[in-house]
Amino acid sequence: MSMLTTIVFLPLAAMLLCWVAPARLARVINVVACSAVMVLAVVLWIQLDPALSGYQFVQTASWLPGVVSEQGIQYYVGLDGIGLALVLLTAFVSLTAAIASWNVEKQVRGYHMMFLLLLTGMLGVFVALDLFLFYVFWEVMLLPMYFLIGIWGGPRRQYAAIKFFLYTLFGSVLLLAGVILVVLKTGSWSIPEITELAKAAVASGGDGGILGSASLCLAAFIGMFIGFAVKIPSFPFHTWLPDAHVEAPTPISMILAGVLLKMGGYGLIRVAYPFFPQAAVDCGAVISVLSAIAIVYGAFVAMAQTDFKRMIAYSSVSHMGFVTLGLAAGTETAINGAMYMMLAHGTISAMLFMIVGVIYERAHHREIARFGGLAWVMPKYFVFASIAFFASLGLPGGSGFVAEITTFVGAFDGPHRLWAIVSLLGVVITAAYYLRTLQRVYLLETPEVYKDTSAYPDLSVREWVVLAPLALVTIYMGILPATVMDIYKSVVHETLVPLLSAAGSRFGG
Amino acid sequence: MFDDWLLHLCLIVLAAPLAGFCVQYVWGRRLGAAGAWLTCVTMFLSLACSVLLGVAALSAGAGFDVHLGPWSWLEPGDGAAWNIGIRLDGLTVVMLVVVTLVSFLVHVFSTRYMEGDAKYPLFFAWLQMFSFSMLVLVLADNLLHLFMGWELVGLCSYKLIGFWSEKPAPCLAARKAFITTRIGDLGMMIALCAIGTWVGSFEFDAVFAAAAAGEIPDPWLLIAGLGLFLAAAGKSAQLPLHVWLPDAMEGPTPVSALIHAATMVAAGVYLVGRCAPMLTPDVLVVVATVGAVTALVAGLIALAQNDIKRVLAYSTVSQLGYMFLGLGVGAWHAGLFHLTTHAFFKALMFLGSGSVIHGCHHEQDMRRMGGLRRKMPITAWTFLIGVLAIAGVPWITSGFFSKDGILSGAYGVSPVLFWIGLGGAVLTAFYMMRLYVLTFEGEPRDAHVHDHAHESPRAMTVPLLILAALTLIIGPLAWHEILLAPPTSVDPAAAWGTLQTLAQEHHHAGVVMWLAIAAGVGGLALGWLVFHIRRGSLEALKRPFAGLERVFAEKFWFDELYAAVLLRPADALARGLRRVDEGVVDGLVNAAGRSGVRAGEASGAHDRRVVDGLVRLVGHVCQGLGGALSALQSGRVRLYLSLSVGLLALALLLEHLL
Amino acid sequence: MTLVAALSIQPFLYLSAALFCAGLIAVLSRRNAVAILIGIELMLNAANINLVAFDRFRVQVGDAPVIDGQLFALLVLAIAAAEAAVALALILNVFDTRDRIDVDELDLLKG
Amino acid sequence: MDWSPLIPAVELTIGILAVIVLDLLARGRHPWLTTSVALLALAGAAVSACVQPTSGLDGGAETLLGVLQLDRFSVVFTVFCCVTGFVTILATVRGEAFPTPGGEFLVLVLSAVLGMNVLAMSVDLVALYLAFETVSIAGYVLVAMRRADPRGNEAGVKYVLFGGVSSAVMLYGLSLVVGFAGGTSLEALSRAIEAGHVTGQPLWTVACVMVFAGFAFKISAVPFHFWAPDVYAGAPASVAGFLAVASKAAGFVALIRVVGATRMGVVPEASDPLTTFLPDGGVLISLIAVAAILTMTVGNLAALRQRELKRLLAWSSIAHAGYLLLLLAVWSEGALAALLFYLVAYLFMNLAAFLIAGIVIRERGTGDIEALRGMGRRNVGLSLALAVLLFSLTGLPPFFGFAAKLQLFYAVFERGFVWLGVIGLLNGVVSLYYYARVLGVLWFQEAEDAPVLRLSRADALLCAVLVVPVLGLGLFWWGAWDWARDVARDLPLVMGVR
Repeated sequence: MSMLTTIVFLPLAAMLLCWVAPARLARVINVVACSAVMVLAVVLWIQLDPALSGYQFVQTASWLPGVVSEQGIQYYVGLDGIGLALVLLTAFVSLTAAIASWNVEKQVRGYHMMFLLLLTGMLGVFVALDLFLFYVFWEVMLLPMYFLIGIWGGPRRQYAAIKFFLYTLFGSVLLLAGVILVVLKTGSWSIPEITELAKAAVASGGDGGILGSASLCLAAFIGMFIGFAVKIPSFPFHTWLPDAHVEAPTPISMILAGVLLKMGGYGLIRVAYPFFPQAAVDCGAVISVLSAIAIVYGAFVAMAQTDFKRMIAYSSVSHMGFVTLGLAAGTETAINGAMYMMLAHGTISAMLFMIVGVIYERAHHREIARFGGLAWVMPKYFVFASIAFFASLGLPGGSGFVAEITTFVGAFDGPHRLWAIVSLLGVVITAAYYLRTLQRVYLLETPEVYKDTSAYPDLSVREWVVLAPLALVTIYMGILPATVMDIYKSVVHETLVPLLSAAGSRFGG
Repeated sequence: MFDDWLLHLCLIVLAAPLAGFCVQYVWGRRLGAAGAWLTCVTMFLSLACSVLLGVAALSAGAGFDVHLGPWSWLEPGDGAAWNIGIRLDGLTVVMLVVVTLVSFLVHVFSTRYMEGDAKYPLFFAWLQMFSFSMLVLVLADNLLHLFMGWELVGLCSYKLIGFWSEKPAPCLAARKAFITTRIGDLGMMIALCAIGTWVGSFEFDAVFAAAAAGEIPDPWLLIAGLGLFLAAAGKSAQLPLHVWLPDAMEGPTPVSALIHAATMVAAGVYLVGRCAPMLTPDVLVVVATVGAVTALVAGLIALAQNDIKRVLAYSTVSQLGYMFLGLGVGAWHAGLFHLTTHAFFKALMFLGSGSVIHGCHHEQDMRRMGGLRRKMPITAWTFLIGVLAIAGVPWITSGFFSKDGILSGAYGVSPVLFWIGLGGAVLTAFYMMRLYVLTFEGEPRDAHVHDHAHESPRAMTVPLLILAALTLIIGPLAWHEILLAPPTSVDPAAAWGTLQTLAQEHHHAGVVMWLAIAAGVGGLALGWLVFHIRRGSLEALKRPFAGLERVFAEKFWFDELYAAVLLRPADALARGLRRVDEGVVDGLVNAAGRSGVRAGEASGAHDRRVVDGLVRLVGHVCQGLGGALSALQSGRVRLYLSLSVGLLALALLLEHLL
Repeated sequence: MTLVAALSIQPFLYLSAALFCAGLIAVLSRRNAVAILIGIELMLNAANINLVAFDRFRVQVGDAPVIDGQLFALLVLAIAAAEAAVALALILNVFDTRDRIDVDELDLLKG
Repeated sequence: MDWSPLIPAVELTIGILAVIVLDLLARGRHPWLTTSVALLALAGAAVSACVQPTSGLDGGAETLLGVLQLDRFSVVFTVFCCVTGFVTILATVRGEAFPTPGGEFLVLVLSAVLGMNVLAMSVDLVALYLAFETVSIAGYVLVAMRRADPRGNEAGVKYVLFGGVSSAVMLYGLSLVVGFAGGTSLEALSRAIEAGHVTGQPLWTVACVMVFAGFAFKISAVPFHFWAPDVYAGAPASVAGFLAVASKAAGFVALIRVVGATRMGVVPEASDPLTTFLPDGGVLISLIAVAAILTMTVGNLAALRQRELKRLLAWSSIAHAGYLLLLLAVWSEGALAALLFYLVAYLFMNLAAFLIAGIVIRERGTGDIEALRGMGRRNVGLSLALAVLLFSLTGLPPFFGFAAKLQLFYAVFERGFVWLGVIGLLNGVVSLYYYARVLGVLWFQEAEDAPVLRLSRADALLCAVLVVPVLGLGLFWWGAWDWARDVARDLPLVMGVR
């Protein structure tokens, strides 16, 4: 059995194990499974040859032969740099989240089973190379998420869960429509094959694309884009995010922000853009505008939030705007930056949500206005908080800086320069709201309430173990970005960029 | 071989404070005073190495320009290579020495000044971090690398201004500083984008070459230049971004001395000096004008301040203005030399003020001081030297040489700027003398303060003496042709044409010099006269200028203006957008909610808000239709039948029509 | 040449249409379940008239007379009877519980 | 002459008689006896339907007296209905319906199945109508089985009146069709149309619309859906399931035959997918297309507001009828296969859903959704089963419902009707909302007082038998799909022509 299959289904096996094992062992199983996944991911990292742009560790197995095409739907998994980067991210964030879940009390077994199922779904999405398989994993991941928010969430959990579910399904069906169209016209379920076809179509110079009609391509692309944009979530499909985050339990927020949002970007990079380069280029302007809006608007809305967690949720909206901005620009630098932003944001936002969780556990509220002076009560906690904040607002030494500067330079290079400049504003606003929050929550006089150290102890071991690795990775990614970017650079260089530039050049971008 | 030497020295220069930071940050509490002295040692180490580098530079002779590295940092694609590397030339070396020296002295000074503070170790940790970041900035051989140091010093400045962040004022000041400079950084980012786009490498020489070769298309070279200057203006507190610096005085005085007088604020000047070759004439005009205006305006504001540190802060702003003026008019050399001299005498005066504040138990209001010279002679005399230097008293003080250079440069280029500068010079001398007199001369105005005042301990006075000495002796270095030698690629002629060379000749002869001297000495004398001899009739003298004084005291209402034009609107916008976001087109939604049948109990409250805004509208419509449909489902079988048959007939009709 | 032969099919169709409409109107207008049933019967018989008429007036294919139309009509009668029987049974059933058979009162089930 | 096609029918008839006789003799003392006989009859019918040789592939399938045609299509549906009847009987015996279902109940189920069996085979309007009515009449009585229950009675009356009217309308339509066809056999009709007798005849339009009314009633499609919610709500859950699955399926079979015969079935593929909205295949097809959209939308929207489990399922089954109609509207071989495939998925999902509804009603005494409160904690197995079913009904992977939907929409897109497909897909989103609400009550809402449901082993077993395929076929549906395609290939899109 290949590595990938192992890594994907290992959590599933662990889930079944949880089912039979006594409930008190569930969390142990979860952590062990996540660590195992992490180890496997690292092994993959070591073994994967970054020079090759093609898929590695490929495993195919006949699954539903004859559906549409001769070969039909396959069990077809493989990994390239982009996938690997995100698998690493998933494994890492999930591990920290699993540790963060250590103190879940309600329906422990169910919780950890759902958690593991979710993990399988996420990993599956990143390794699936068959459209059907991709879609199945994509949806499978919704179900546990729905329950995790709905059962273990906050007071308005049912509303948040249904909202999350509805939104994402809305996106998914548009995605499905696109998938059906693609499969219908190309007669293949295999993502690499279809990508090749798209290459050929662009090369051939006809404007038909893989669907044989430009307008159809455009429609399909828009459908798919919306499908993924809901996940990212890019303006104006973002309103599910704050509620989902606010209601979800801390570890789930970490995963939600750390991994789930990335699946949208991944979908764009792996499916929407390669399949419809022409349409993508044509939509570039619109997408850039949306991204610029997301960045600035998200930052502004975050600035006005009174709820700590909501604030951070909106900062996610703002930061994920860089991903679409970079993709829309279509230059190699920009796309690399967008990818990097996904990884950076994955770790940073996970950290931020953990930080909110830490204080929420102690104070049982998230009202920014009611906090103050926590730095003097919980100095260690404050250290991590400031690392996360400054990394997120793009200070050098943190991963956010690399992502932002790369995306900016790349996007500036692209056809939609104006919007790159507009989105620069986001940087200042981001600084503004982070510093304001930092001051209101951690600085100034400590209110009497928070002074008693028994109710407000500094970080527990569990929290240390969660936060420290995240912080280290964040800083590492800020200081030695090349080591991370090399994972996926060649793929972007050899698959995505040629397509887009070819498509762009033909119609003058 | 030689390069390896340099490399190792540079690495020590960088590593020492970084190590100091880590140690202090992690074990600071345990180390206590020892930790503080340890940081002094690390600083001294990097000072020593910097000096060695300086010696190396001198021995290497003219045209000393060494590149270490570059080491690949990131290759973001499109064949671009973003490296980090070290560039050693006269400018770098001088900056290195200045930074490490002042930093070292400030460390020593702080060991006593900060005594008894709850966060004593943290203070030194951040001082170390700052020194490190500043050195990174100075050593950088490319813009991106420089930008990282640039942002990091911003962080340290934030941390140190807000060192006492239990109190609101320091918090706000710190935030203001960070965000204001961040606004400036937008310019830098645009410049980076432009360079990254058309040059692909941020390495200075590559960029200059590209700029010279016109590889950067027309508007963007100008924009990039302006962007760089915007960033510089942010860091160096030039109009209109100067507002943060005075507030930054909320930080501990040593910080003000190190960061907000000697080094960080000078980074802007350094940046413009470094990038001078890529600045188009138009940009230089802007630089010079902004500098001159800032020099004047800040001077005027300084006149009416009573907080000893604020006066110094505004004088800093105005001196920085001089530096930009110098760079702008092509008196590149003089500008950067002024940076150097200013670093020493302003650090001297800040530490002096610190000593005063320390001696007076944290009293900062000059109106409650006076006659302190007898109480703290060393502080007073050293301070006086600083005053003389900043006023540019000829031949004995370094300030004279640099300022004179700048003025003559200006004179050679544009009389207007020259006269503005001269006016600024008079003001400087005048208010510095005011400061000195109010603080040290005359009879004490507050018995309590005066009685408890005492000379500061040696750890604080020694740095003062050293700085005073330096202030006096570095003047002759003024025209050293290796240190601070203009980068080869600067072509002043390009900037202001032949006038520039004229300026070079004029620099210390002729009318300009005498005017400058007159301005300095005259200002001092006037100040002495007004505030010391005739102080009895001071009020009478002031009366005609009451209106003006108000304007100056209110700092031209810059803060109020920004609050009204930027901050409040931004907040309002944010709140507005939030409202928009939480219920996009709420009106529509509610309308739909009303028109549609109300959601059933089962579906509960959340049905009415299935999803936000427009999406929620869809939810409402669905709910409404659903309600309507189940309302049709009245249970009346005849109604059903009529509906069915009716619809069938309708279908028939349509079939027939279509 | 019988009388029928002289006639065209139209009158039969008009008759059946009229009958059908009558039945429909009865169904839609009457509140009494039994009346509705009667309406239904009318409609069914309208259909029967059609069937028979068509059968009669169809151009004979081949020599053997195909009578499936009439057959159909007969079966319809049977079915109509069965249906009526069941319906009446059910209506009676309701009548037991509440001694009216006004269909408009049957609204336990709605929404 | 080969009478073998009648074997299942005969078996069923024997079963009916046997049950009657036994019931008389045993006077309901040994309900298990009659029940097992009935089950036996159904099983036998199913088996013999499977084993008997089918004609078909060779085009002009042989017919019995030109009235009944035996092809794999009809076989499949016979089996389909037998299975449904089987489950229904079991569910009723254990379900909430009545203490012990008397013989009459069994007789009615059997005769309904008999009717469906004939309906599936009939290629003649007479037979078709006969079978149709047999099914209906049996259904009327089944609904009102519980004589003491006013709701049941009311449902029965509504059902019979509504059914009577619609069948009368249909019959009138049929009579006109006969007129056009000059014969009652579908071949005749097909020939007549081929000869162009109907072209440009307004009366033909009338006929089509009226005939469609009858089918619309059977499959509860707009605008003849009104009866469904009330009747399902009034009837025992198991019976509701029977109506929702079996008689709907029967309706579709008949509809397929008729559409096939009217030869307007050959729908031209949409040339420009983005501008074509409705298939253009003559009166009947466009009627069906419109009805399909209306049906799924109305069903889903109305379901949003339901508070009772059976009503909710009723509306959702209406919506599913809409999806199925979509397939008839695009009318291609793939579409027929998908229809078959979807019906199979539909069978499992709905029978199971109604079964669980029945159990809940039996235990809690109310079919209100609120009755599920807190079940997630107590009856984990049942709740999981329900979750699977509802997700599958929504059409989420990895469940059977998704595979079916995928094939369904694939067929629609294949013919180039992108918009029809998108509307259908979006309808799926709407449907998620009410299914998810049920799950929300089931899992997210705490109820300390709610007791555990008593779940007999047989209930559990039946549930499992129905739910496992929903899981298994969700991931490995290749076999089922392949089979569906074969069967569909047997069925000529256009009667007589291959």
